[in-house]
Amino acid sequence: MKLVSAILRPHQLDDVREVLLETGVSGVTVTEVKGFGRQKGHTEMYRGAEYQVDFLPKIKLEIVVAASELSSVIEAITKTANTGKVGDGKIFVSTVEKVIRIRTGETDQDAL
Amino acid sequence: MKLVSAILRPHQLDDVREVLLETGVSGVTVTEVKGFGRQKGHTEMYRGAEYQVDFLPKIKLEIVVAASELSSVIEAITKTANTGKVGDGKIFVSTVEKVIRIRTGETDQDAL
Amino acid sequence: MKLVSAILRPHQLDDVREVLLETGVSGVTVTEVKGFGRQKGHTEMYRGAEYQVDFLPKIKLEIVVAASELSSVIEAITKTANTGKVGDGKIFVSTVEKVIRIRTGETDQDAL
Amino acid sequence: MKKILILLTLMPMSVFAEGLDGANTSWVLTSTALVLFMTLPGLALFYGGLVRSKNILSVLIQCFAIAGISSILWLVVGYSIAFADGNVYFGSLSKFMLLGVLEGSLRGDIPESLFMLFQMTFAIITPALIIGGFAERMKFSAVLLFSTFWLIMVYAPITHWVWGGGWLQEMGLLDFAGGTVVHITAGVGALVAAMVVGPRKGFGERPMPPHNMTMVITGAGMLWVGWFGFNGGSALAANGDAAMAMLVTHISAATAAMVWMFYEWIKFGKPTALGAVTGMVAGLGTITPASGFVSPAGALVIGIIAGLVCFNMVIIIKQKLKIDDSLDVFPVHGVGGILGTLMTGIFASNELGLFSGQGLAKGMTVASQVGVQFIGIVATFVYTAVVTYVILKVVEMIIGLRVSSEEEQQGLDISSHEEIGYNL
Amino acid sequence: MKKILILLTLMPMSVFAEGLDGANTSWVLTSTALVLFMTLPGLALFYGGLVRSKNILSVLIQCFAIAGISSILWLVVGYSIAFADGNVYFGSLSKFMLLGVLEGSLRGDIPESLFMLFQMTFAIITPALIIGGFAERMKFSAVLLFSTFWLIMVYAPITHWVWGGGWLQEMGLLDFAGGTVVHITAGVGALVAAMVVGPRKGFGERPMPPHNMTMVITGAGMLWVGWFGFNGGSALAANGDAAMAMLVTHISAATAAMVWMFYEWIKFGKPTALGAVTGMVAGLGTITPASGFVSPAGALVIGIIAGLVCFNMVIIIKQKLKIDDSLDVFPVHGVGGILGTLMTGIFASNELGLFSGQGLAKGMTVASQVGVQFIGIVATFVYTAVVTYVILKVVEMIIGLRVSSEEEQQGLDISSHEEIGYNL
Amino acid sequence: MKKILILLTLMPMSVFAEGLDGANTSWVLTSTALVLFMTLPGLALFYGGLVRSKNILSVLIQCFAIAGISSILWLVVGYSIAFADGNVYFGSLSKFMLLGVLEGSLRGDIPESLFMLFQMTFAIITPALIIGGFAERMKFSAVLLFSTFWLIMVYAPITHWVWGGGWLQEMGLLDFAGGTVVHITAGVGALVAAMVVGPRKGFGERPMPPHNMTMVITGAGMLWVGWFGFNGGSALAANGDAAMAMLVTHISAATAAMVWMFYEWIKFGKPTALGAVTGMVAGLGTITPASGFVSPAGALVIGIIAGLVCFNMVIIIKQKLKIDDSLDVFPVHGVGGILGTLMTGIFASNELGLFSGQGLAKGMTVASQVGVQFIGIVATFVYTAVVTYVILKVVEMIIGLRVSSEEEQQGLDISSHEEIGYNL
Ligand SMILES: Nc1ncnc2c1ncn2[C@@H]1O[C@H](COP(=O)(O)OP(=O)(O)O)[C@@H](O)[C@H]1O
Ligand SMILES: Nc1ncnc2c1ncn2[C@@H]1O[C@H](COP(=O)(O)OP(=O)(O)O)[C@@H](O)[C@H]1O
Ligand SMILES: Nc1ncnc2c1ncn2[C@@H]1O[C@H](COP(=O)(O)OP(=O)(O)O)[C@@H](O)[C@H]1O
Repeated sequence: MKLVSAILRPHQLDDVREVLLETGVSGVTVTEVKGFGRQKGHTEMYRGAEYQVDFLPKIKLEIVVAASELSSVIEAITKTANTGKVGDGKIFVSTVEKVIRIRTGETDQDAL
Repeated sequence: MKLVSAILRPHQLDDVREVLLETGVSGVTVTEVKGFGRQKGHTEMYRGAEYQVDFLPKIKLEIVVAASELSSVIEAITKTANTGKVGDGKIFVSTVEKVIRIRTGETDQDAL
Repeated sequence: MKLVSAILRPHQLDDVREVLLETGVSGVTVTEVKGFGRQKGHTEMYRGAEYQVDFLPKIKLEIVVAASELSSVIEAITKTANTGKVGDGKIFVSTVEKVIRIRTGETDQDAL
Repeated sequence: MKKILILLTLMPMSVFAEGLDGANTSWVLTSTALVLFMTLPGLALFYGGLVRSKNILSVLIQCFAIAGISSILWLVVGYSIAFADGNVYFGSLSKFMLLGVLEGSLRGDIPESLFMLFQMTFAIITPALIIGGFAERMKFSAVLLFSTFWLIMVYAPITHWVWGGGWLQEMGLLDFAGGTVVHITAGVGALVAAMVVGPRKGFGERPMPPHNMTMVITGAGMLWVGWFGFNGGSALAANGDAAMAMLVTHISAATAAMVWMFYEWIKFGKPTALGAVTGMVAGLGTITPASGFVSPAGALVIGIIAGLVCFNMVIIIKQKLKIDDSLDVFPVHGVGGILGTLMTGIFASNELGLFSGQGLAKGMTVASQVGVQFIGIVATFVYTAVVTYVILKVVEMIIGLRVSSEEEQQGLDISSHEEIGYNL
Repeated sequence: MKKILILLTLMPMSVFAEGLDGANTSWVLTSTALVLFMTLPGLALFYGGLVRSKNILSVLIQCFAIAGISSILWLVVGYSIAFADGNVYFGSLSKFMLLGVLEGSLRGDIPESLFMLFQMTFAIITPALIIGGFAERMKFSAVLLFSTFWLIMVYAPITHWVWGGGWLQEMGLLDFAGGTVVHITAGVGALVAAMVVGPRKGFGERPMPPHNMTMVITGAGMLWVGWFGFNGGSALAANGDAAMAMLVTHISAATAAMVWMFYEWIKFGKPTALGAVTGMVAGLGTITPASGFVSPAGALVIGIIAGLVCFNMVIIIKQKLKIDDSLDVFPVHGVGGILGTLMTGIFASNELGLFSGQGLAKGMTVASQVGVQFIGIVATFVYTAVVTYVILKVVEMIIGLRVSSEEEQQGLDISSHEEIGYNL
Repeated sequence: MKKILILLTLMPMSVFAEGLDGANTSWVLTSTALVLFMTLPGLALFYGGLVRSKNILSVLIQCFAIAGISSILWLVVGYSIAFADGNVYFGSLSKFMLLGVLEGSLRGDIPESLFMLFQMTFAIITPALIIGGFAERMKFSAVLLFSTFWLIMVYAPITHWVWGGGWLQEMGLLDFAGGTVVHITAGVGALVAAMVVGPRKGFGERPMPPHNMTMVITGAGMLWVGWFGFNGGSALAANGDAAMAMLVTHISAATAAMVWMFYEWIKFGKPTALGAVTGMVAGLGTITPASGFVSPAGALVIGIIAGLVCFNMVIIIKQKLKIDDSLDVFPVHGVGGILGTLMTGIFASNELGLFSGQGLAKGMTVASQVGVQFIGIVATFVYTAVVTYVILKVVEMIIGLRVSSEEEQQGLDISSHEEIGYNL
């Protein structure tokens, strides 16, 4: 099984979630993160003291899927979250060796 | 070494932490996340505008352990966090290649 | 490619970010986490009810880099974040199989 | 009898001190502080909590900036337009910069500087109420320009009509503390602004829940308290008139809050805090024109009607008509003001038994009074709508009304003010 | 001398205006706003900050809903039960719906409508205080039903006993602003409710720290300020009596806050903000019955004792007796009210040198006065405890008291109100 | 004419009631509540929002503890030093513990207990203002000890000089509500403290943005409202003097807020909410000494100058001189107080046409008045600076001034108070 970690713009959460649902994904875990990359941040100013904020609010989606579904999930995300502007984010894929559903003790594919 | 990522109900943090301590785990990193899965969310209503909130508050525990301790850690979590109701969460296991303790520079098993 | 996950003290974020930039890292994702380990927590007291808070505020940096840059990144973090006191944190390294830049569809090295 | 009592109350002071009544002055000084408190921080918090986190400071700075600008305008020309002698449509510029108003000048038995300041706090809150209509998307410069024109061209003249010796006052319109002057003008202004500026990006598609309900409720509590100064202070005296105005204000607020909450409970299954406080504001807005004229029993009825009608209007405007009057200014304030102004014509009558009020305007019957009230409503509504529309179009031509789509996405706090609300 | 001064102060108005005193009216109008401010948003924030994030709105809506319902009840029957003529235990229904109370009606030298409204703000805060006892677990419907019964069956009658011409007043009980009427009744009500409803899930096992200490402290500041109206306004006049009441109120609050803070510092090693403000509330509650009767030096002693005793009572109730009076209503308000009522019997005496007060009730010695105070305390305590218990049992039978265990786990905001506090 | 009016106003009461004026008493009672409200929760929130999240409670507890301690000190000796008869530099201890001040005692035509309490609220806010200078790093015990000494050795004597019959008052210094007494002393105290205590760890290297701007703005709104009591109440009467003082206060606040906001907009490209409210506070501080003496048009000019000058001073002190006066107390309050005291000497003159005020001190010309104002400023500045410095050095010797570097890193909330602000 694969873990798909996608760093996205916060306001795209709802759209991406919907597309993922359609793709057959049954679960997603979301974390609020701050990202730093090519996209430039903004300045803030407090009583004349101006400073640069480089970290931008992003969300991280973590989705564990069967290897067979990997490409469709990646495609779904890529398509939906692409605005063509710097800062759209990345997808990282890695291997998950084992999955357990706590409630039932089911493992791996059954646990997804 | 293995990374155990467990998505759990927030209020079970304290109980699980205690059990893990007993199992010999020396460190845990916790993230507040929002989860979407089989467990249904709730509705909110503001001035007559009702809407569905699908993401539920969850916590993610990350624990890096020696491969040999993997099964006891999984067992400890599964036992403690199991309420039998939908939404108890999942455990994901993957491989960690290297661990470094920043303070001492120790690596791998010694760094845990 | 490798995923470097570093658990650090929150106030070291800015310093570490700068050093990473110098090392040539082009992006970082940061999560606020709470950590439990050897470093002891603090007590809080509300109307005479004292209790122990074991989880300390930490930050998690996630950096995906080419395998070739792994050691320089690790070194950069270790050097900067080391205060010699318990609680400096850990670095965990694992393998990332695939990286995709959502904006362009570029993959792997090109996507970093 | 009442008349005589009042006369007698005023007597000793007028005999000894050429008219200044210390007690009345004391109460109006206090009321002025209370009405300022309604806007800052009251309304600012009430509104601020309702928007999304990324726009919170834009609401707060708009409230402050409107307070600042309206105060200066009021000093320079506003008060003069509203309250200096003139014709029945417009005051004059004879009190430009408060010329001739000295420390010793009186208006009735309180200092004129105080009367002017008390009225200034009304001139602050009225345009501030409007920002609820276009929140989260309007350019800051446009907000300021719009508010400037609006204060001078809408608020000040209508104040003159109703309280400054104008044609509606002459006709016998009963508006104790601003059902027409404040609430209808603000509600209609917000409605027109919402329509001209257009809905927020994603309106109707995506939920936009309040970012901080505790802030909303804190602001609501402050509004309730401050409203004692708004309505009670409008008696311009510390007497039974003020006391009764405060009592009926309180009763209407409490009743409308409970009606809204129970209505919601029945209709949607759950009573909400936001519902209770929204009902409260509706009850307060609705009783405002009536507050010096009706009895507690009348206030109870007014509160019930305020809760029922405004509740439904919120849903009609936003969900049926799909107008993004973002913080529901029209259905709560505008509709409340209309209802209250109408019902004043009924419950002011002293021939309703338990529901009797303090009496209609001189020579009026309930029918004729309601007629006058109706004219007042229509005139205020139409004039406000037309002039607000024209002002918005002019401002649009000069500097544009909306921020860009990216700025709206990013949030006004960062894009327009380079600040963020929270670093918790 | 003092008597004559007061008489003289009242004279000019009574000569000219058949009794209405504008200055006193002005101050009581203001005080009314201040006391409402204590509950909304003061107490709401003070309590709201202390609960967990998932229950914040439940506390806020309970405060608002109690304000709404109590106001209506007070208008319909409460005021009449408390203040209309009747026997020594109960008023009558002769002022049902404020019948016969017109704009010109006076009570003393202020409008009766104002007196009634001022008292209404007391009738709001007292049941609102009780919610601290059962916070985070009680059904909303049960809260409303309980508060309704409680206001009519506990609060209104006891008010009659102490201030409405009842038996305790006749006996000479000194309770200036509500040590018995407000604080003992609320404290005992909360204690009984906490015991009947039972502890929160996890109480004693898991920490339940305040979710927003800044909110707690904001509310505390508002309580301090509002209390000037509570105690100062209870003079029903703008004179030395009001001024002295405010001064001693302030001294007691400041002293108890500091005593609590230093005590904590010595005993637990750190001074806390929560400790300081809790001490402040204890000091305010304790001085309340005494405020019109004691001197600043007396207030200093009262403040010290309030800080020391209430501090220990909090620990005894919660940690020793394991009663989940969640927000410590009994140890702070109940115990404060008891202490203050007792000490009034001492420090009101004008024979204590520097510590002398304004004098005991007519014909009393310290011993006899303390005796009367003691009877007042016991009567209030026992009556409140018994009737509160009965009401709770009745409510339990009708609709049940607690939410389900899952709802409690999920938090009342979502489960009972479908709202959440923060979307930061 | 004005004089006669005032005299006549006072007459009826003095004839009938041996001096107590109920109306004036009512207004000063109210003002007292308003000024306490400025500190708690006003200033506490204004300051608290500006610091980082980890130090929020340290600011709030410091405000509360200073309120507590100052109140007790004021009762015990402070009031006596400031207002009891003595020489021109120092009162006496004859009113130790308010000895001899009874419920019936008057000061002018209001109760002396009220005058003392009103002044107490000033004695609370002044040391509380100073904490902005050393926020986020000073030991709590040192804060308390410093504030104690400072109140007795700086605040009380200077109050005596200016308002208690001291040498500056005799010289004809015009300071209506505390430009020297409150704002210069607080500003200079904070500046010296910031320099002696040293900058926060990381000052100048790392940004330290406000952790909660909504809290800052809420506090600012409360300050504005409360300031009506501060300046309006300083008339000690409910008359045209109070009304005009409130009006000019409002105008200056509004103007300075807008000037600051537009200045920032022009200079840095964006108008900020923090800028607007900081300008507002500068405008309030600056008008304070002038408030009873100037006209609305004068207030407009004062507001403009306050905005322009204080804006630049903030940048000079922090960015040029690198002094970590953390919350900008000196550039806002200190500089505002200096400016206002000077300009009072000009705009009080009644020979400036539209800009005329109520008149200079007896026998003064603008030149001589400005001279006196200047002496007042210099004396206050130098005395405060020297004594503050000495006190800090003494406190440093006894218990040290700063927390350890680790404690500062961890935040004062946990390290000094074992509490945290938020558990959202
Ligand atoms: N090497 C990396 N490791 C981890 N996260 C990264 C990395 N590079 C970028 N990111 C994350 O992806 C986000 C978007 O990257 P950015 O370079 O701004 O734009 P783009 O994805 O369009 O190239 C960043 O804000 C950061 O959170
Ligand atoms: N495929 C998945 N990938 C990542 N996280 C998941 C996945 N499925 C579920 N989760 C996480 O686990 C939580 C619990 O899952 P859910 O389906 O609701 O219940 P259960 O674990 O009892 O089957 C979700 O809220 C989500 O955070
Ligand atoms: N086995 C582990 N798995 C995951 N996270 C860990 C583990 N051990 C420690 N951590 C994280 O590293 C942080 C620092 O660890 P700690 O033991 O306190 O100090 P040190 O790194 O100096 O040994 C912890 O707060 C926790 O977040």
